[in-house]
Amino acid sequence: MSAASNSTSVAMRGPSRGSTMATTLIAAVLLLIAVAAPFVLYPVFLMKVLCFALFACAFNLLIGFAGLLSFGHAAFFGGAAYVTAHVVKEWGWAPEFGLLAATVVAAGLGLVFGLIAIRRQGIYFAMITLALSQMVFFLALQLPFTHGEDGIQGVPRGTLFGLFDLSQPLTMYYTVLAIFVAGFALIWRTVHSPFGQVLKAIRENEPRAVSLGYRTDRYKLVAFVLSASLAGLAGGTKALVFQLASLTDVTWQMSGEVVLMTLLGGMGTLFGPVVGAGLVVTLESYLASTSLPVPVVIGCIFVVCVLVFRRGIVGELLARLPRRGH
Amino acid sequence: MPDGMQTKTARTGTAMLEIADLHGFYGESHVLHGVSLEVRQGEVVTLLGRNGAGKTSTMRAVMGIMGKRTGSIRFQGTELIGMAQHKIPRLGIGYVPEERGIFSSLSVDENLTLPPVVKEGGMTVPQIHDLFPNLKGRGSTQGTRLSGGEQQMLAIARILRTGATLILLDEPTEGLAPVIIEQIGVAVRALKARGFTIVLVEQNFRFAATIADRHYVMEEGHVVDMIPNDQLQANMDKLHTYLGV
Amino acid sequence: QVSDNVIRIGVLNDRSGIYADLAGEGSAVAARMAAEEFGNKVAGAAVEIVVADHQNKADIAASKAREWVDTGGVDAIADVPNSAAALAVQGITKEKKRIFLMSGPGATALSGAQCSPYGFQWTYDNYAMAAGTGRALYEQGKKKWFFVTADYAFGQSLEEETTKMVKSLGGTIVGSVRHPLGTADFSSFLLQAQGSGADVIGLANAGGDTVNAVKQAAEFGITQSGQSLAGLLMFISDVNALGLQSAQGLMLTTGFYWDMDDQTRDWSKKFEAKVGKKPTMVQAGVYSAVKHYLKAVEAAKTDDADKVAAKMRELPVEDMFAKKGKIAANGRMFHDMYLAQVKTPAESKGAWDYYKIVKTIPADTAFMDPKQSGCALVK
Amino acid sequence: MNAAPNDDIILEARNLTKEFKGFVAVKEVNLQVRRGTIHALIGPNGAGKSTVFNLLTKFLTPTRGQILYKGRDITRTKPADIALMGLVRSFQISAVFPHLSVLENVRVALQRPLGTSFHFWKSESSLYDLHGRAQELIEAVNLTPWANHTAAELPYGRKRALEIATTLALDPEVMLLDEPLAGMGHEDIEGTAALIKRVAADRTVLMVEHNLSVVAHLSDTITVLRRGEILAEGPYQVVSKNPQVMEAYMGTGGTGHA
Amino acid sequence: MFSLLGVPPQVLFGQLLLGLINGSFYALLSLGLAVIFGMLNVINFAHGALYMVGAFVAWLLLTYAGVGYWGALVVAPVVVGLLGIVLEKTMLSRLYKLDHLYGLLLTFGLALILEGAFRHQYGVSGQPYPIPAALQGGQNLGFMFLPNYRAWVVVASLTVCFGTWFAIERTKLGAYLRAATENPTLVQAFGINVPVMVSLTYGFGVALAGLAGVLAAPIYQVSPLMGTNLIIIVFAVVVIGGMGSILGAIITGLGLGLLEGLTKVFYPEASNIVVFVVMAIVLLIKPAGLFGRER
Ligand SMILES: Nc1ncnc2c1ncn2[C@@H]1O[C@H](COP(=O)(O)OP(=O)(O)OP(=O)(O)O)[C@@H](O)[C@H]1O
Ligand SMILES: Nc1ncnc2c1ncn2[C@@H]1O[C@H](COP(=O)(O)OP(=O)(O)OP(=O)(O)O)[C@@H](O)[C@H]1O
Ligand SMILES: [Mg+2]
Ligand SMILES: [Mg+2]
Repeated sequence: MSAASNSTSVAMRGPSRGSTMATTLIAAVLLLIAVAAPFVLYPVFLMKVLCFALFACAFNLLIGFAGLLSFGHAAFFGGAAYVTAHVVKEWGWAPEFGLLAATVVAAGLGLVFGLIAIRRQGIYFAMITLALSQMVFFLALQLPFTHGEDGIQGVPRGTLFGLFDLSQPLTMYYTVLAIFVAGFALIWRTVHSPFGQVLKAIRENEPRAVSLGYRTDRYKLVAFVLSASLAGLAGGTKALVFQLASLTDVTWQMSGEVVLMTLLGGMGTLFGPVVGAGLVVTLESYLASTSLPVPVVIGCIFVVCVLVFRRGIVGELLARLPRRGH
Repeated sequence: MPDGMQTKTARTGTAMLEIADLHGFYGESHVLHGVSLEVRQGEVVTLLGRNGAGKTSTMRAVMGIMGKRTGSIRFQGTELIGMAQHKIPRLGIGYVPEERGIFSSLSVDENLTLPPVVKEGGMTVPQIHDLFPNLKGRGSTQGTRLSGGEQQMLAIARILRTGATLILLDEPTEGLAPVIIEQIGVAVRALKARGFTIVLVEQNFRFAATIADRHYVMEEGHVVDMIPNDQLQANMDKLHTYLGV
Repeated sequence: QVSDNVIRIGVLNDRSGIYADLAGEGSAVAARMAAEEFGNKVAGAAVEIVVADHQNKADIAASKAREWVDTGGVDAIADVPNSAAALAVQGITKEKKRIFLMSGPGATALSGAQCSPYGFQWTYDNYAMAAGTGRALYEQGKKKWFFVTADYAFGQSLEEETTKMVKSLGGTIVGSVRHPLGTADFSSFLLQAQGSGADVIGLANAGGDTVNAVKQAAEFGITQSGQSLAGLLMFISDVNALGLQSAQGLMLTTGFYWDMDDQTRDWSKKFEAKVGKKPTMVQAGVYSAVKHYLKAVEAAKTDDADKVAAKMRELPVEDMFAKKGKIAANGRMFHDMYLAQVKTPAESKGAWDYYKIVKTIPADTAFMDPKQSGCALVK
Repeated sequence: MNAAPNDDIILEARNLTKEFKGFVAVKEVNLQVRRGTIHALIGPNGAGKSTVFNLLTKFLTPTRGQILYKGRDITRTKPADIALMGLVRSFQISAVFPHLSVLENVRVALQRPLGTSFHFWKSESSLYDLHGRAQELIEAVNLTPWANHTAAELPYGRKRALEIATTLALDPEVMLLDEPLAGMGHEDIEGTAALIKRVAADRTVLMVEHNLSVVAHLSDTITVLRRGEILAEGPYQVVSKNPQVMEAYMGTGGTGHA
Repeated sequence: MFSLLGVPPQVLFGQLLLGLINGSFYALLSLGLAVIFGMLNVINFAHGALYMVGAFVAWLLLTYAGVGYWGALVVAPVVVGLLGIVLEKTMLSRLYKLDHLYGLLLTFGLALILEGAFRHQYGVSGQPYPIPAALQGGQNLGFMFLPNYRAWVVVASLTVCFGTWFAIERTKLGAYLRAATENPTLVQAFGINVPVMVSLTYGFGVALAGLAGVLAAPIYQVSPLMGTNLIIIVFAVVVIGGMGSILGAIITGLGLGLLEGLTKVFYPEASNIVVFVVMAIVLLIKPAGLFGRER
């Protein structure tokens, strides 16, 4: 039993019910800011942040609420980007179907990964997902349709539902925002659903959940597939935004990056991954024009987070807020 | 009772363990509030008290495996507070933790021989097998595959091997069948006869009464009473109130 | 006539990853050297060089390029090794009408199917490296080839181009083996190559893969046994990394070598003083491309991309990098390439004395005929 | 023992045997638990009680033999599934969900029969209907003042109580308790024993326990195991007089638990 | 001449031999990883980076101190081991009480830093490292040319592997280490200086990586990226062997080297994937790995 409780302590408690109101309020304010943002900030940058934020949120669903660290989420993100890019560019599908295809393929991939990996926990799970995603990487590299290191380029953004011309930056932006909000809402709902409750229980004490009659593997599998699908949706969206799909997004370094985003923002908090993604993307684009070696800086942040800052930014903030309830 | 145990030169009467005004903390929480007690060479002393009274914490404080400690713990005159953790057992103190601490990645034999011998005069493996026949022939079984009671026996046995002169036993009878409890009682008396000094935490004071010289009663992190065993009957009512029976 | 009165050139490349040695900071230095030759001023406007690290990620390259164009007032983007990144930038510069001076990327699509009126592929391309080497070696009498190919689009196309060339000349391919990207141990493949009886083992891979393959070929005594090793995409930085002991005898094609004439030696010395290494062809190419671009701006007296691009095509390229170079309709800059053989340690007279130039490959045979490139700009 | 009418037997083991690499921990055990009784399993250490218990709750697979629950063969059924059939176990070490509140702990068990446990699109508020029942259960184990505390904050004895409440939430027909009193202080033992007695009123309980006085007080039938085999079976008064049992288990008396 | 699936037997022997050589690298690296995992419960993501550091230390010694291969073979592992001890003392040791995942994340960060720093300092193309004079040349085995250096690598790494296995499985040391992983406080209470022991173990584990780095230097380029991809394969090896199993790591390392060698002959495109495929299959059949114990 000590092993079970060990492997769960990574995940932190979500906000208590008492703070749900506050969360709603914060969400509304953030949404307003997001709507106004493209008039102040560079839309492509914002879209990138949103894509990664959704990716990180999807990842967080797994680590933060099911206690499973996947070190292979890049496979879903990057794999789905290829799918969208391919069906939209080569088969001429409409963008909404491109995204749907990405989500479905990622879900399928998630199911396969899940069936293999879900039987182990903790680091075992992390290593297995890592190895499996590495397999996807080699496939992406070697299959002809991905065009090797060139990637799939010049993906047309197309017209959403035949109505919205996505080549307009603002239209694209609001589409991405809508996708993000929908994805985020789904995660929120999941976390606060009957399913989410069982998930938390499993994270807390798996043998006990079994003895209560829950087939825990299935719950974990559903969570995994859900997380993979949303990661896929994020990847597909990114392919549309940048009009390309490339190997970068399937490398294991990308899996590491999403861990960093989540860790930095705060695992197991709803907004943490969003903040983390925003910070990491900003940092990367800032570092691009300096002479600092990017990996070293990222590595240092990792180390600092793990050593002294485990709750992440949002987690720290929540912990400092006066505790209410009880 | 096992034979062949070397007789120690028992100088009953000198102070073996002296604890004075011991305070102990787990992180922020202050759990020991000035424990003071004394154990003389060759004595068997029990710590009684309700759940959470601080019995285990006192033992952990002696072993140095507790966050912060203040006050004084002297073993044969040597101050233990401030001493490196791994040096304390080497002075000749053996500890049997309440959760038994059998290692699942080790076989029974490996568990048995794990603690280094710190003094001469410890029991040999055959003597241990005589004392706890359940352990015989199970040497290659994975430690935690033993039944709960067998694990308890193993936990005690491995300390007897080390030759430690002061043995701290935390709830040695928990989860044991009455016959085995009796057997442990016999073993404790035998150890005492050989000059070992024993401190034990017990919930089961009927058992404690059969082996101990004195009883310290703890409540909320300090010692509230000391009852010599021969006065136990007379103090039964008091004890019942302490223990909430 | 120059927008915001500054000519801003963005050097966008890999500054920390696998292309950092062949491009990286050296490319930025080369661009600055070019600007300095104009006193950092053309057509009355100041010339400014900005740099960024695309970290080998196409999306970072794309967003940086967009940001530069949209908010940074950048008129031209230079270098961009890594063809995924370059293709992404090509799309943006085409849409936003900015000059793109490619020295780093080798994908032929950049002056082929994905060509742009504003995109100029300057230094080399995979066709030139592959077909050029194939032809040159054939002419040296090496007719039987075996390929060790990195198993992805890039490696396959190198193999394909070389094969086409060798076959068209009458040579034969005796075998090939595909290895995954990032293979550390090549002994197994080399053994197969050794057993094949080929004259040349063509390494259709790049970077670390090529370096490891060459190194292990030396270990297994392949070159000593009479077979030639040809690196289909190798840079002087790779040879430097290998050391002559391992690299000796290797054949490769290059667009530039520092020790060709006084001009190259002179420029390379200046470069080395700043960077601490001799320039690679990519870095020298950045210098040449930026210089030509500035010349065109000076001549056109504007930074308007259409006019500058027209001027660039009109003016001959004439500098220490390219003699009598000219730009074809597809954006390919035609200049002579060279077949080089790596010297033995005994032949080498000192640091960076690495190549024997075996043969000059004339510009028109070195590069693909623009008509066959698939570029829509070629009528 | 006389063969009882069949529908009276809710849980039955036939010739149950478990071997561990040549070591026979449980040998040909035939055990019948009658509906509505409290059945205790005692025996010296290493007798095989926990192993029998784990076999019955499917956390181990028998080497040979058969387990019948309400006449159905459940020898190969998965642990989660037997819980669904109404056979629920507790753990020797307290098993709560430490970071959920007491209420949520109980609710997790209550929500299972709703059949919405996979519904990730449904609101948590769909579970609020269960609060009434949860409060009742919490009340039943005297945890009402703690209802909104996280389980980790509870003292040991309360955790055991919570565990029992959670188990009861499933409304099991048979409860299997593994040393439910181990490690408890005197003050908690009595309370918990009373609680077991209370909840056993309309269900069947099978427990492993060393605390003889509690066993004597609670159980209708006692099975004594020794070296993997059944040594004796019957009510306490009978079993405790059995000389073999005295020799193997109770000893000469006097030092047993209070 | 008869042949096997179109491959003459001589060639096959050659390839198997090469596979064994590669396998011995995998074995050495996964052994270090398994020691660290088995004893500390830390997945040492920095293992690949420390392997690289080992190779670099050898190169630096040669270039700046004139210390040759044989000296480096001793000095580099010691340097890497000391570096490991410092990392363990200052960082890893704070994480043991937490979830094991934090160890993985910390070492992931460390790997990024180490690789990034070397990349920044020395570029990515790598540095040449010559084969020591005594081991140059090779033997013609008839079916293949076996460079002396490769033969040496096999002998050296197998010796180290089995020596380590013996020391850990057959001596008291292993029991201490395993016990300390489970319950360090208690082992400490038996009078064993656990923190020092743990530091030394980590130091030893990474010293093995450093040693592998020195052995690799003359074959592969001494490059900051040399450990990056290798480490993932080694992870897979350790998972297949059963995490924490010392013997499992050694045997699986060798076995997969052979398997990979065969794949390179029959279906080279898949030679990088084959390890992962095997992993997936093994996990489906035996979730704890071939030699692993279910925990
Ligand atoms: N690791 C810990 N961290 C924080 N508090 C602790 C820790 N261990 C024990 N405590 C607290 O210290 C107090 C004394 O506990 P201790 O274990 O010494 O009691 P005890 O008398 O041995 O009780 P028991 O009979 O249950 O074993 C209790 O209030 C307990 O909750
Ligand atoms: N997985 C296993 N491998 C080997 N032996 C085992 C295993 N599990 C149990 N045993 C052995 O089977 C016997 C019965 O063990 P069990 O745990 O059932 O005893 P128990 O009656 O519960 O004893 P206790 O009262 O001490 O808990 C013991 O001798 C034990 O060592
Ligand atoms: Mg205690
Ligand atoms: Mg038991």
